[in-house]
Amino acid sequence: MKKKGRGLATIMFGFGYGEGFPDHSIASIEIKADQRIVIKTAAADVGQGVITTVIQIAAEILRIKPDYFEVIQGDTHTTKNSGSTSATRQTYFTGNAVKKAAEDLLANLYHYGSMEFRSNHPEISIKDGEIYLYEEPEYSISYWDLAAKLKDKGITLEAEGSFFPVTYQPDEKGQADKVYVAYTFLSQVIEVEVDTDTGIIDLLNVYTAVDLGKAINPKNVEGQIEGGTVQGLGMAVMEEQVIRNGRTLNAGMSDYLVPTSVDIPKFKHYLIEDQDSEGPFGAKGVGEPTIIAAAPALANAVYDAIGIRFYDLPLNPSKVKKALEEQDNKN
Amino acid sequence: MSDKQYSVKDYYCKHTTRCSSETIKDSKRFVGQDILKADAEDKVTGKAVYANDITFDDMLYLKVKRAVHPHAILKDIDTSKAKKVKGVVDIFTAEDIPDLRKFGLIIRDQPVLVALGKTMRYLGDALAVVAAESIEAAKKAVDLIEVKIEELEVITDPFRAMEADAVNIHPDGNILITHNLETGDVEAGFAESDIIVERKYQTQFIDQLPMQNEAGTAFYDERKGRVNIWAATQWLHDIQADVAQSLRLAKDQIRIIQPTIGGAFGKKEDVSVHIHLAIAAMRTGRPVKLTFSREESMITQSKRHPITIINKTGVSSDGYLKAWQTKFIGDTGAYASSGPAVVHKGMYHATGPYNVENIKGISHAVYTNNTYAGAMRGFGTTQGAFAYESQMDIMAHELKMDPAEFRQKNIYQLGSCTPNGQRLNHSVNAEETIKKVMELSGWKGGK
Amino acid sequence: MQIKFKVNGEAREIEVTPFHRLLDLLREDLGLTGVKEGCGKGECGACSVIMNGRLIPSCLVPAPQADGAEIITIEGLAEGNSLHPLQEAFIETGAVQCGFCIPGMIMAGKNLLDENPSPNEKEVRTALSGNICRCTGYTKIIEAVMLAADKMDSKGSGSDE
Amino acid sequence: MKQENKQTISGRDFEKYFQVKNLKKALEIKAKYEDQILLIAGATDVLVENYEKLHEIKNWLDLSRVKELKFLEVKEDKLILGPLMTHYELKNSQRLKQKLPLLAKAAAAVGSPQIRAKGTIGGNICTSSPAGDTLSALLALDASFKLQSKIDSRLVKAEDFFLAPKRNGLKDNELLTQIEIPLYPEESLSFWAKIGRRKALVISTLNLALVLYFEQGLIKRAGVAVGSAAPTPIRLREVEELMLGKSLAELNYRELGEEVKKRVSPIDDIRGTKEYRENVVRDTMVNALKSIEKRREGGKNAD
Repeated sequence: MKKKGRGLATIMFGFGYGEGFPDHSIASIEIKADQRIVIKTAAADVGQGVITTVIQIAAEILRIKPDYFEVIQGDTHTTKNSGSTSATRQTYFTGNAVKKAAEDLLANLYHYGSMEFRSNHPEISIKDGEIYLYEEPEYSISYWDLAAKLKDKGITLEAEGSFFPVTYQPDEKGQADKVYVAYTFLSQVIEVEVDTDTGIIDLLNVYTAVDLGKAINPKNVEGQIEGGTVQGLGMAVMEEQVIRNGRTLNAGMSDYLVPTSVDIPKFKHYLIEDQDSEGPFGAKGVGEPTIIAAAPALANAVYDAIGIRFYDLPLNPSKVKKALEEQDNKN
Repeated sequence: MSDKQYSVKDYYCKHTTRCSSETIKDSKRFVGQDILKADAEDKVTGKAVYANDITFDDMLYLKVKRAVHPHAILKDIDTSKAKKVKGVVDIFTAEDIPDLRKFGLIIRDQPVLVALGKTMRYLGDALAVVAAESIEAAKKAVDLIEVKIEELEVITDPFRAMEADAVNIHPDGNILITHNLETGDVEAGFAESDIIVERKYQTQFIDQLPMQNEAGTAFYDERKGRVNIWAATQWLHDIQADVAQSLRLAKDQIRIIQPTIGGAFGKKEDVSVHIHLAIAAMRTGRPVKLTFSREESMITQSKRHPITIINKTGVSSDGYLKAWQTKFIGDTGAYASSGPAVVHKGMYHATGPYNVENIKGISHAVYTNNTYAGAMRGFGTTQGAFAYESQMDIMAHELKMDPAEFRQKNIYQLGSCTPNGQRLNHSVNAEETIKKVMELSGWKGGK
Repeated sequence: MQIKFKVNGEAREIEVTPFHRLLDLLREDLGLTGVKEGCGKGECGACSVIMNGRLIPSCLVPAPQADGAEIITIEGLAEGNSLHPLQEAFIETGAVQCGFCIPGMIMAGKNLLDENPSPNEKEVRTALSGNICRCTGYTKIIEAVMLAADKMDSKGSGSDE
Repeated sequence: MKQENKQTISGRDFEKYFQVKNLKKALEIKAKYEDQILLIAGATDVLVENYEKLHEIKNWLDLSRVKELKFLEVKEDKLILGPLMTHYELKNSQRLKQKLPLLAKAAAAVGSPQIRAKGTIGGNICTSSPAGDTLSALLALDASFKLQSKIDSRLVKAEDFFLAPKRNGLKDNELLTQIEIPLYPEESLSFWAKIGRRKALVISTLNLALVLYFEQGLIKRAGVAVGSAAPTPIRLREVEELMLGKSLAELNYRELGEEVKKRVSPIDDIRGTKEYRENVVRDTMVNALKSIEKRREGGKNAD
């Protein structure tokens, strides 16, 4: 027999290393005469999209299409420390570092632009890679021409930005004024169907609402929600590296199972954007929070479906069936 | 020694990415738009270069001989038969590199190679590394390395590890780290509770299972005295520092270049291929490559911590949380890795996003002879949430209250205080997430 | 032993041994590193290529079995600078994260669309069920294949057999 | 070719690779090398089994080009199959779907689309894994295997072929050359289920095949077999006999489920517990009977 159920979980996640750890990110941006804007960051893009995120941030500040940007990434000898791609920190930390670098660069565009036009800052304007006189827009110079002119004078049109917020190490009772830079909140409702003959749990629908400050790239946020949730559901129903007496019994993908395309549920998302965080454009981190609610929401849904509470993960078919048999024998 | 010159440029400039705004609607604003991923085109055409895609002529293949027992003293290691395999260029053990220092993300407790008379603590520990002209020769040689050991008790779970008569896995004992959390008066909180629920939860070892296994390529630039390494990592400069200190080199002598990363989820925070590559590149003077098989990756590299969580919670009959006591015991396996940070981060989040005045918690990260546990997405809070959100539903059930309503009664608002005493002064929309998810899912309440 | 085969339309002749797999042959001998190895045991799909019109795991093909075969890898999809509709669709739907599974996924998508130019969602899911992705949760990958089917349909180039 | 042939490096034990084109040659080689040669066809099992040690294999016999071993024919009262038929070909064969939907369904559940395109039914049989997906179907359908050597051939019933996990009755000089499945004239309905920890690309925790042949509403013949529930895939003759001569209405499904449960001897492993397999095999048998009942009532379109 198949029994349906749904479960809710609400979670929070304090992101950044926190706890007083020196957590920072450094990035630089250079406008080159050959129509390239080069961002240098050591922030590792593991697929989540930090490269794209920092381009969007820099493009926004520098008022020019993303198409001109290149990101040079990941070389200990040409990029400075951007911290790790972990702790849900790159959008917040490297995003802010890039934003600061871009702001510095923008200010310098005004500065050198005003020298070019022999005018003061309020009289010039910047748009689509052009610096021009506000009243007489026919007087303009492109970023590239400006970079070329400055290069002749030995000046590089570049800027560095860093972001280094303070947190405090908790005392012996775990107390401190600020332990994490900020918190992301997320609620998820998961609908399942439990096959009482086989103990197999079908994943039907996942509804997610996430409080993330601002989505720099909504599609990429959706990708995080879907990917994180499927990992969380894997943890909930099938994943387990079985280590007995120090030896792994399932070291390989034939017996360490993760969900496939036919196992996954359908998704609906809602992004709550209050832009009230200290992250770039009010963004908070979203990578890790997306995995956290899935297992409890699923366990709560299974309880709703069959009235059995599970305390051990994963809820694999053997475990579920055993509990169903015990329930049967009691009744 | 090869006289060929290798250049970092061979595989450097390729990792530049461009971004397209072709599909965006409002060309003035770029934040908040679905800009196409800058690196996607390289990835859909097969042009993106991952560590294992990097090849040099004259390259040697490495293979690691790993521990033969999860907990044993290395008494003897004989590589003489292995060295006779045709195509084997070099085999090195700890005895060949006397000054090696241990490595590790937070605490440096992990040997690059287990030395004679020292202990192998899990099956991923490296005993020797073979460099050969072909991967087959390297495999064959690894099979011919003979090892003598003295077996020790294998500690399989943290509860055994904490018993007084359990053998110590590391010199300072088996409890790696303990943290406490206390605010308010938890006993007073329970005294004023109408319902008290106590439950024990257990989570499991999980592999992050990024699709790309650990892999790397390296060569030694003798002129600059520098090792160049291509290998995926989540934190370049930290790995650089750890590799350098373990080899007693200046940080500048280790250059790590990030190829495209085939997923990580926490697994690529730790050192994997890096130090062995550096040593082999320096010893042989030739480019070297080391790629883990899926099995090797699962046995050798970090896991999500299994955590035993005991939650005792008190709630008033009208549905307000009064007290929350919690205990986290995490199996951190053979080495510390991120363990010193993971388990208590879980505990710091033990109450979820709910107002509780009286909280008391303790967490232990405990060594065992299992594959070491480290970072994985959620970092202890994923395990914690399974416990607190199960607990919330159990309490709602006891109260005969809709689980969503019960959560909303207790949810953080602007100005709420976390168990750490951190006041939340901005961006707190936790309640809104519940309301929106109810709307989205058609949750009507009841129960 | 010497074998002859075609890769991405180009005839090749090469000396192989049976302990090398088609995967090794493509990656190491021919430099087609878009073909990925995720498990080596046919359990992840990252190494999928199309051989004689069928999607196969190149890690489970001893190299000599490729003799006389016609093989298409991810490198053979784009024509010059113009991407295959599947490649475009994967970019546009945001289906790409770390990218390691993507070449195999796209080949599985191509194999499906070659046989069934207008699949429904269930058919897409089934066709991709031998390819593991750990990043995306598949949702956008499924969307991408559906979108590619639409693109190919509207171009009237649905049948490229 | 620019790539230097590295044959001279040791660590490679390879000597011979025979890619034969006809059966006669294959049998000659098998007679000569006996167990000192590795047989491959689809290679999907063999390469997994030998991962990391392919270089240690001395001799290979590749049957994939023996055209005479790839066929599907209906001959009077039986369907005969060449062992080189892939799971993909079986799953898509209109004739098989019409004559023996049970086997087509089992073939469709093997591995993944990739594995089905390459793996063969002969490979599934010769690997003789207790979990082999097509094996329970073959057992329930009363299949026989033709085992041929250079000198002679013999026909072995599927239920006598599987001896132990990954061990079977093939002699060192024999090859599997044909699979024969009887086609009975009676109306038949079948059920096949694979129970796994996920919905695709998974090794069976359990599989069950049931086929019933009806004559005037009574069960004239029956086939019941299960996989992953004993050291080999097994056919349950005693359970079949309990159903013979009865109508569906006369059967007690739950009791028959218990009878199946009684006769399996599963183990605890990573894919499921012994207890799980026993209980699920019982409930799956009940479901199988219900499913057949439903289809008999509502016209007999196979699921």
